[in-house]
Amino acid sequence: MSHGFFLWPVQASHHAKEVDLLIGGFGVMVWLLTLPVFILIAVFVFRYRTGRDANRDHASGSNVWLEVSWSIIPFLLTLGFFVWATALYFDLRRPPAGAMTINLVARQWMWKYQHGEGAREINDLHVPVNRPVKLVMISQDVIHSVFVPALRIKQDVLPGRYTTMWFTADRLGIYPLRCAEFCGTDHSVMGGRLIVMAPQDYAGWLARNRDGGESETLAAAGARLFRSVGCSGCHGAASTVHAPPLDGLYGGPVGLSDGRALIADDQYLHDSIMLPNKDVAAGYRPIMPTYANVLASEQVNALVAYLKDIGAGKPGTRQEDGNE
Amino acid sequence: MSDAALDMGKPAEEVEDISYLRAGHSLRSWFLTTDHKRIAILYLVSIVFFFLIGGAAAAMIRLDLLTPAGDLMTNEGYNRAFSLHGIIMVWFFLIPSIPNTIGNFIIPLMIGARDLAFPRLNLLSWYIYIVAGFIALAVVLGGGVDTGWTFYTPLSTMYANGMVAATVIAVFISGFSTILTGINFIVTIHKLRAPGMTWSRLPLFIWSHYAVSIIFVLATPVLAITLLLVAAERLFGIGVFDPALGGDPLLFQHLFWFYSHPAVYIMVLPAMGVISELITSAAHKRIFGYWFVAIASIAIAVIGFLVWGHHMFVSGQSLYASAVFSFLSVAVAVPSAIKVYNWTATLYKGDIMIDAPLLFALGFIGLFVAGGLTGLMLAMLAIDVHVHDTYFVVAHFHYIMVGGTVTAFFGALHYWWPKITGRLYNETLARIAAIVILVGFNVTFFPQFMLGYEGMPRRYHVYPPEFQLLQVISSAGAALLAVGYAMPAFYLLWSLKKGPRAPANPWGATGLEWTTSSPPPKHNFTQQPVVVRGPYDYPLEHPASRANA
Amino acid sequence: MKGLLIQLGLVWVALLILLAATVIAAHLPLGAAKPWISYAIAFAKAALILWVFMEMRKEGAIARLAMMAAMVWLIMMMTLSASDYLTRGWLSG
Amino acid sequence: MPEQRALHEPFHHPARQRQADRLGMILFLASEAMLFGGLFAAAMALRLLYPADYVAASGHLKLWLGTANTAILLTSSLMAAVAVETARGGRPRLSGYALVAAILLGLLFLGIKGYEYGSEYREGLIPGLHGAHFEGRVQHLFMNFYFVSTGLHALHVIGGIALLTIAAFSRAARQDRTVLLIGNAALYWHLVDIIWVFLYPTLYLPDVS
Repeated sequence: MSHGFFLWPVQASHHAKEVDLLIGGFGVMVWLLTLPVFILIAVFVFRYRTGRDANRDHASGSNVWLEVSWSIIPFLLTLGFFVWATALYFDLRRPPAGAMTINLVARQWMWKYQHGEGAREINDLHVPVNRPVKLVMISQDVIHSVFVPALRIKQDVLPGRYTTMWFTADRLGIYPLRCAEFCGTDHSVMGGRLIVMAPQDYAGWLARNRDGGESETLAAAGARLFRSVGCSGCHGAASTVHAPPLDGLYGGPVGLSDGRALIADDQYLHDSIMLPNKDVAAGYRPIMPTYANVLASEQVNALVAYLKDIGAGKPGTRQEDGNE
Repeated sequence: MSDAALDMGKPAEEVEDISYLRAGHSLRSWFLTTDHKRIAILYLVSIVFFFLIGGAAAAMIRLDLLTPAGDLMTNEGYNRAFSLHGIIMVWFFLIPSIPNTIGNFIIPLMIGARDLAFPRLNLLSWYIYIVAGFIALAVVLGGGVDTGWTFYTPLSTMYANGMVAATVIAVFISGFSTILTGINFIVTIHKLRAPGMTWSRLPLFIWSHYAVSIIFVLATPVLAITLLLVAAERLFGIGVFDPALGGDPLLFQHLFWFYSHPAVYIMVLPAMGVISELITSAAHKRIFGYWFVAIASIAIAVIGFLVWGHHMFVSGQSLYASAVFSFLSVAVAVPSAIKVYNWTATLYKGDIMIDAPLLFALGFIGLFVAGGLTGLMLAMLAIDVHVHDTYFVVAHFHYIMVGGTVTAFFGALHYWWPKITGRLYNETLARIAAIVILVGFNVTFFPQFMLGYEGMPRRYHVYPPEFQLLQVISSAGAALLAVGYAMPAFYLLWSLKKGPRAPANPWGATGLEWTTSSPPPKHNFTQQPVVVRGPYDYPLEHPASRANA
Repeated sequence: MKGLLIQLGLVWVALLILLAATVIAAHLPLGAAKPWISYAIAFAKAALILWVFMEMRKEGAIARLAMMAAMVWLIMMMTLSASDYLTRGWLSG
Repeated sequence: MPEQRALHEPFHHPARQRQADRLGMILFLASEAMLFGGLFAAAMALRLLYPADYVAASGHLKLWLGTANTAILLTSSLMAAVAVETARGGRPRLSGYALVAAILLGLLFLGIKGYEYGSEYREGLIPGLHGAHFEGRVQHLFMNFYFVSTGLHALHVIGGIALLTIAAFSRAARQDRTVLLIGNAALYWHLVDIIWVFLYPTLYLPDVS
């Protein structure tokens, strides 16, 4: 066993330290509540064992106040931890505004990543240190789950739906990344590494990988797709088809034809491409064909990156609300 | 025949003393019996058989995990082994274990009835269970299934290679056995209590079986329809759970856990009932806080239905729903804690007989507390995100299901063995077995808590080499545990032939089941018992009286 | 017996009136209230059937409790599942 | 004295045995309700996921056939209740007529359901069969769900008709003034009715264009 034995996993983020503190605190409370019980059981069994002379007078059959107090006090103590743990969890679900986005596509049995700057990789994920990274994840087949023990985070990756996870790794190094949701034959070897690099190293890594033939950013790849698969035919400025313009769409509210409204986020764009009839924008007919059998998940990610690009920072330029 | 005569108890000519074991020796008298005691024996033999199969799969898993590369099996083979282990252990051993063996045998005796309310239905439910079991065995022989016992979609419906449809049909069929048992228990407890057996005089074993029957009746059908949809999806592409067709895999998880979380309480509630009996009998003392323990059983059964979403904290479930489920999961711990505190208080000023049943009961309490509190950790959102789907979870639910339920099952088997068979077993060997099981269990599963926190996901065939030491310790513990489980098989079977004959009440316990002979006559009681006292009516102030008895 | 039969007949008439009401309501432009109304009417029909046809009014507490339990358990299942589906989009990120 | 059902083993008193049988039946019905509850939860999930498409898909069902079937089942339920009441009142012959009426209405329900399936086949709305075509995935999904839920319900209707038939042909059952068999068969039949009462707004009513 050359790898030896370790007791506590590495902490590679502030969040990891917080989780360890939480479980440590909880552990202390657990011992405080249970140790007296175990000791009492041992003492009682020893002291009142049959044949031993002990005072057994006035053994009570019940005591309501005792019952209420040993129900309520542990419950209240636990509630404190519930609040703490829930607050941490909510933080984990709210990425900071400036987080860099990396797309992840999972399939049996590998992870594929698309960096915004255009680099792609499989299984290993390179990220810069001390910078919030948001993973936007989708699966091509079954449910997978990204698990980075050093960061104490995990999120299932679902087919047909984006899930997200964010982290700020604050310690350079190479950490294992595993699939936690059973996903078929090679589940246990569906792994990878999270490689946390200094910013300049990360920049260098990106540049090297761009030079390797992928010179365009993800959004640029999306722009090319936008033309090549025919999106621009209807959604382009010169089009005669009555289709919603997409400039400035991302991040703003969209009114739907059935009266609902939602925010044009990644999921909305994904669904509009793959399931165009699901949420039809108000004032348009459901004439868009589905691209579910045309585009791979990575291509959809590229298109969404492009639409984000042309949508970002330009709220209010959308026209479809006043179109009809 | 006038109703009045029937009401007053049995006419004198019906009095009979032949034990149920001697009332007929033909195969027919066993396989077509409607005697709840014989059906309990049929169940006992069948669940032990399935325990062996599930245990064999566990042994293969632990053997395979001795090396990080998993040299014994292929990835596919390993997946099939743990799926088999889970499916057999959950549906064919743990769920029927205590209710259908001990419960079937003891419930009518405890409440002073001659049988369960629907004796033929009881036999039918055993046959349904056996049919389901045979289908499950056919699946095993036919190559198995590689979905895990949870059948998560779309893996199970679209991608798995094994015999998924046949497996879910087997589980579906076994569900009907469960539902019929639940109906039978509830009706029996309502309508067949002996005169004077009021609700406040019911033994706690009955209360916990009443609670578990509620879950049987209300949760199992949801599993049935869910599995039916999985089978239909697998065979015809219904698509309700398949994202490729617009369905939602999380819907499967909601429906599955709506059953399967309460199913955990199906496994542990009867065990809690057993422990209440074992503790009071060993301590020769009334249970502390009878009503709190009784109501806690019902509360667990009800609140247990409201917490299923804690299996889905990282699944993509809405985080607001997660927060609600997390809170409710904290709440469900309260009634469990009440029970543990009350058992402890029961020991205070008792007259404690340190025999094997007590050792099993104390083992249960320790392991259940460890399992329950790690469950509380898993209910904490931020902690769960890290340890979800790791060995931490595996260790947690084995502490509850194996450390809790199986330990209680062994305790119950020892405690009621003289009643069931009319023979006494070797007490020394039984105490040794109880200790071996306790030690073996902890050596097996405690390292898995550490493995989980360090980041070892569950259902991994090939694992990182740094986890090998803990895995080897765990496998060594499993070998010890296997020895512990094998020991009772020898001395209990030995007692059937050579054990001394048991008196009617070898423990000096209260309870109607101890007032009839060991083994009981075919119709349980030679005279209709009339209850005039509460349960656990031990002479509190005069513990010495037992010595004279 | 005659009185009881008349009572059954009246309940049947009430059920058919409720059926007509639900069809009419389905044709009205009620927007988001529509499913609520049609399920409320379904509950009313089920309650009539349970109470009169299934004679729950004559049953003991335990039988009523059993039927109520199924209803309550279903409502728990629906409510908590819906709590996921309805709030999934609240926090995108 | 009308034939009493034999007292079976654990019971000492016929009244108690009757209560037990009825309670057992009611518990069984509670579990049946939960079985369909899973389907209703699935319908709710689909509707919450795809509000517009779900409503649109329901518009392809034949509202009037569904409504007629609801009325038929409600009437059949009435007949079952009448059968119970008349048997209890010592009118076995009348009770027999009511049971036959309930059975015939049940068969009519199945007939209409079959006709409905037939017309859905002609319109290409049956997934997997020749000529099936849908406007989108959700309609496909909805129709799958429709066939699973109505199919499972139809199986229960067949089971209920079988129970009612046994009751109708048993002279002893009709003469039993404690209505054990007829009462339990009717209970089952009412539950089948209640399930349809909820399937109807789930499947037919969302869109009535």
